[in-house]
Amino acid sequence: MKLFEYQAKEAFAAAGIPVPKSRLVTDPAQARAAADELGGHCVVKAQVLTGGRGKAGLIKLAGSAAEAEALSASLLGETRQIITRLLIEEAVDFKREVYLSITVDAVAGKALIMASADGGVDIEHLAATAPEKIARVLVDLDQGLQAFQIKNVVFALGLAGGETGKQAAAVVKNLYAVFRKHDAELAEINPLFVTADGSVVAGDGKLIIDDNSLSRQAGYELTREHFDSDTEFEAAQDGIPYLQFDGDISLMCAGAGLTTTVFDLINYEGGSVANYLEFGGPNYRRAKRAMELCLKNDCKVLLVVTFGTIARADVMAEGVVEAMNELKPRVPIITCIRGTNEEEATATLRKAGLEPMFDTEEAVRKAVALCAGGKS
Amino acid sequence: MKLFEYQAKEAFAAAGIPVPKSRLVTDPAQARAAADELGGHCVVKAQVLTGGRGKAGLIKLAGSAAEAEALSASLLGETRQIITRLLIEEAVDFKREVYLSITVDAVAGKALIMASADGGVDIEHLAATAPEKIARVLVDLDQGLQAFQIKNVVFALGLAGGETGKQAAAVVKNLYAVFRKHDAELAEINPLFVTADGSVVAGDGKLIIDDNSLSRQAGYELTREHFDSDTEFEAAQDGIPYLQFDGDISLMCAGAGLTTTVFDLINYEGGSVANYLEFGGPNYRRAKRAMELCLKNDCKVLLVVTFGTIARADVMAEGVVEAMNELKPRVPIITCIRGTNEEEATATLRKAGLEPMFDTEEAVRKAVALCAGGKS
Amino acid sequence: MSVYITRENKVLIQGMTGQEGSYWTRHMRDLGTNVVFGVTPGKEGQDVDGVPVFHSIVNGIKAFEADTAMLFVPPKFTKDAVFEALDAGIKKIVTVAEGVPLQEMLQIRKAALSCGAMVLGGNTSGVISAGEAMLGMFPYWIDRVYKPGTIGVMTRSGSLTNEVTAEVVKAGFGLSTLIGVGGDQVPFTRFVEVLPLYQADPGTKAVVMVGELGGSMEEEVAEAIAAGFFTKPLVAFIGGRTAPEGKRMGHAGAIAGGGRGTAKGKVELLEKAGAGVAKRPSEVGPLLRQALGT
Amino acid sequence: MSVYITRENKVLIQGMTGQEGSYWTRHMRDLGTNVVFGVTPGKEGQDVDGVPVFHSIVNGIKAFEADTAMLFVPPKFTKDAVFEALDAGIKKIVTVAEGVPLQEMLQIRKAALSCGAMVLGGNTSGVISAGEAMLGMFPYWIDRVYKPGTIGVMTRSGSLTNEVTAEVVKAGFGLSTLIGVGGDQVPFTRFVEVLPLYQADPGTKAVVMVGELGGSMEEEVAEAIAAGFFTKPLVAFIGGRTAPEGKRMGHAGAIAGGGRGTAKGKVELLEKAGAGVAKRPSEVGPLLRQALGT
Repeated sequence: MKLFEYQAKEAFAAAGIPVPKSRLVTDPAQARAAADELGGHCVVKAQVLTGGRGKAGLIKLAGSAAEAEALSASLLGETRQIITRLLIEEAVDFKREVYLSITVDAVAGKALIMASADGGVDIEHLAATAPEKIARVLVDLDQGLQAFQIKNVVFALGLAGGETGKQAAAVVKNLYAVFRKHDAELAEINPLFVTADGSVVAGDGKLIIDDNSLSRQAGYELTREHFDSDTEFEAAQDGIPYLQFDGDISLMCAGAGLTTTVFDLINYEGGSVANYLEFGGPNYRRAKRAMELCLKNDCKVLLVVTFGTIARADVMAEGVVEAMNELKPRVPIITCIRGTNEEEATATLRKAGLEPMFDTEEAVRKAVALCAGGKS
Repeated sequence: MKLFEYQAKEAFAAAGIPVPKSRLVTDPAQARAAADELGGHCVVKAQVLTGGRGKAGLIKLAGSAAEAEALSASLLGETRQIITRLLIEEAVDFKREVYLSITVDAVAGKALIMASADGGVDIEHLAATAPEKIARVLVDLDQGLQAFQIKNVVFALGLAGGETGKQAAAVVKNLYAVFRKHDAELAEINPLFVTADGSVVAGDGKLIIDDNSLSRQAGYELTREHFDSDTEFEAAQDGIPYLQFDGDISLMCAGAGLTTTVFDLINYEGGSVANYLEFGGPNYRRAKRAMELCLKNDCKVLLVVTFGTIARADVMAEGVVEAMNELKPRVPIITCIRGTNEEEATATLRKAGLEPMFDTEEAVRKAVALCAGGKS
Repeated sequence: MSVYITRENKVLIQGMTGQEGSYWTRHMRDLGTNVVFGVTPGKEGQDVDGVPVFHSIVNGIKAFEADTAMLFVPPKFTKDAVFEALDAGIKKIVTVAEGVPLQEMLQIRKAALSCGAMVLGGNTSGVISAGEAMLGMFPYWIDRVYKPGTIGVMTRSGSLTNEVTAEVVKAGFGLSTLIGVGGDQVPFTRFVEVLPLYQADPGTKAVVMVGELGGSMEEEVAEAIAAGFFTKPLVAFIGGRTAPEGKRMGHAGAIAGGGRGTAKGKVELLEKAGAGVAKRPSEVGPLLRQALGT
Repeated sequence: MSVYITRENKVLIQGMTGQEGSYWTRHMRDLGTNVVFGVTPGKEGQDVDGVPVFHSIVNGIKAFEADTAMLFVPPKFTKDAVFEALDAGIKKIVTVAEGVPLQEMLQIRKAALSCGAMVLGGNTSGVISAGEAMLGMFPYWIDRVYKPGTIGVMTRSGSLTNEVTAEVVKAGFGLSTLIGVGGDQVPFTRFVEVLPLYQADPGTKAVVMVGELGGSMEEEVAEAIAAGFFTKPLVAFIGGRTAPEGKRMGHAGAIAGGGRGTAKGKVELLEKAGAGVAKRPSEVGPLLRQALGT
């Protein structure tokens, strides 16, 4: 779960990482008051989860409280993207921007700290063109972050020595504490500012909490801003993996890998996908809810593909038939349901008037043909 | 550094381990008041560092405050051993005694938890005769104590299940926390009482703090009770390894292994040792202080044996001569000083009127002969 | 021939008395697996269909030898259970739980590496040596999917694996051992670490790898082939070749990112290394036939 | 011949710019040791007698190969420095510091085992391959102690080692390599783990072990001999045979306790295994002559 900048910075501040003074606001009048408090000169930052906010014009510098108010009004009025909260932050007088992040290294089974003396908006370009400029330090979670590793990171940031070095070391140590405490998949400060007087301040904050650990991370909840569409938000609340597209074929499949493959096959055949929905695993008895979500799409055909062992074919077939009877979809349904108790599944589908198929690629071709105006 | 029972129990209680109610007292009147507070029926426990206090009569059960006062007076009047503090403790109505300790396992490089359903005074007998009754669980310090290990220890204690099991699990977890927090070499609860109502209480407490970690363990200091003699106490305060014996030859040697070997050789030759003193390593420039300590003994000869590389022979020889000139010992000094700059050392000793020797075994034979009345 | 699990292996089951544990223990035994004991704290002395239960692995191995641990343990206790098995010296461990906290996955992976153990999972259906034995959650031998034979299969997926292995069987082959390394972001064992088992097994003539976008396991396999560490024919199927970048398609393992992780990059490296790469599942069979000259 | 350290080894020095570090670096180089670089955070770009200094090991090994780390680091930073060397893949590490916190000793020992590294120390004077090279704190070759030859020596002590090796030399022998495992309660490498080096070295004809009461290292050596893992002649000297039980004689390693750890028990086990056991240092030479038939 991605946190908003203001949430990440709250977590950073609680761990002792210096962040700029700021106020979270939801309307232009609050923004003006906040800017006044901060002395007028401030930054207005849209609290959205997409990257590249600066380049997208979602972060604006205001010279006065009045300007902050006007910029806030314009950002909150954005139509391309849902923006409900703004962070009004003191403008930091920085002389350098460096990069610091902690994520997971699946190969080593360790935390991976990445640090670069060149931070800011072009870090991805740097990673692609001069990866040697980004130092990588692997931390064994059981042993914890070692003093020599903190030193190595501070050297890589180019901040060793003096008061700045001490502050930078504390930031590294504290960011690691945030990473551990919050069960983070990613904890990132980019840019980490070095101010004119040599202080170190987190200019931005990114914190992604591991979804498997959310139950022990109180205080965060998914909001509409975490998703690209209303249906994705709705599906997520039900625990059903769902992605919105804008094509013709609604996928209601079991298993992430299989659904992804069906997605590929549709594209190969020149078809297009309306949505990706995966109702395997723990959701395999929830065909009705799955179909409800699929039918929110303006799709031309509903394609059901499963090949389960634990997710029994007969149960899923019954679920599909039941859902069909209750929801009475106006679009044709193509089923390719195989696996455990396949014979019973086939009988159930036939009895409901469907023509069960048994080959995924044939089923996909049929779905694409139907969309193109062919017969069912 | 060994802690007293009352110190160990303070540390246990701070970590959440249940201990009996108690008062630390230094005179019989305090003891009476404490016993009164605890309801009369109580245990009077001498705060000394030797083992086997029960068998030695240093732990007494009192049926009333008056009895507690009388027992305290008798214990504080002990002449065999210095007793300055007593712990007056509520008498625990226990139905079982079990054993739990945590120490270090040098081979595995891990903490070693030992647990037995049979606790109490005979644990050493049990260890010797039925070691399989003592479960051993190794804990990786970096990974920390794992839930399965706590369970295994609780099963070994015979306390699994119900409220007793939960309490026992908490004791294991908290004792491990004490072990880690206090840089312990040993943390032991023997006996761990199980009361009639199924509660778990630490009947005794032993905590030895690693000497190398004392600088980061505030609040504990060595007292006279930690030592068998005044001189041992004095030497320890100066950081000089010293042991008191009651024989004729005072050892002033460099290097623990070499000193131990000289000790053996004296015994082989039928001699006896007055004291063991080791002034190698960081102390090799402190010959005068070392000799001062040695001369506190009623010894017949002072034997100096060294064979140093970093601990330079010339420096030690100069130190010995200087000490001799200042302290003017009445007993003969035999020197066997070898190693780095041995020639200079030899010259220095000769100049001071000594007859330097170069073979340890010969030097030992000479010392033993001198004590037996031979000529120097 | 089989790798990882055969009828010779002595399997202990952690969490055997639970609903899932007892259900799948029965299936494993039905399919040939030699289950020696189960572990559930507090239930020592009980049995499940005659298989004895102990409080702990240490208690169990005082009475019975065991070389393999199968876990039916909820995700939040998985790390503890894996550590218990590693601590007892078990070198083969399979854990099916989905939803292990990410940082605990790292700790499990690291601990397994330190112990020289091969832990499969999490979030896997398990391992089957077709017609011989099974660890995990396969209810029975589905003939069109798990026919015994000479093809090793390694996979990150569940249903997709059935889709692909059905094509292997349709092409006239069968499986030696199918190893599911699981669909998590941090598989405890990586494809490239499974390869040596197949390389050493005379009963495995070729390997099918069922991969997908995300992570770098398929790239590592390509490198192992290019470096000559794996010399048998390998046919890969990579899901997600048309997936839009940045969208999460299903499980966490499938996040495309960085230089590695795109399906396109995986396909290119594998082809360059000389592996067969199927664009569709139906191409897997023909590519195998081609590689094996049958 | 030598083990552990030869002139071929590429040695980095942690804490080289300190007073101790620079002093002993000079001596090591004088005695033949190939020092490639030093590490002191904040001093990259400086040098000590021409040996370059880097902020960190990772920086140093970008420029120079190194296979051995020598630490002149205070006890409370020893764990960090050893971890830094292990993290950089260094497999031979010598640390002389006395006074490392006990529980950190455990962590170092455990980490070294996990990495398959041989860390010598703490609280040791180091290692000398007589006449060839030195790691640690030996100021020069004392002729009557460090004559080159064919006897491997392993020891927990300092001065006592000189006492014993002087007897080896007096008897007409010399040393191949002397390895000080240190006098601490938790030696990072144990005697029994040193033995394979001597076993494999054709230049080592016999081994002298300088042990003492406390711990179980000498018992482990007896077991290794009895089990046939070490087959060359071994002569042991065990200090503390007349030490009263329960008294601490010197360093923490020498606490007699439990079934193991008494000098008497060590002597018995070693004699039973067929080792020569000297009662006095002067018996070491004759026992060696007897064992080698010279």
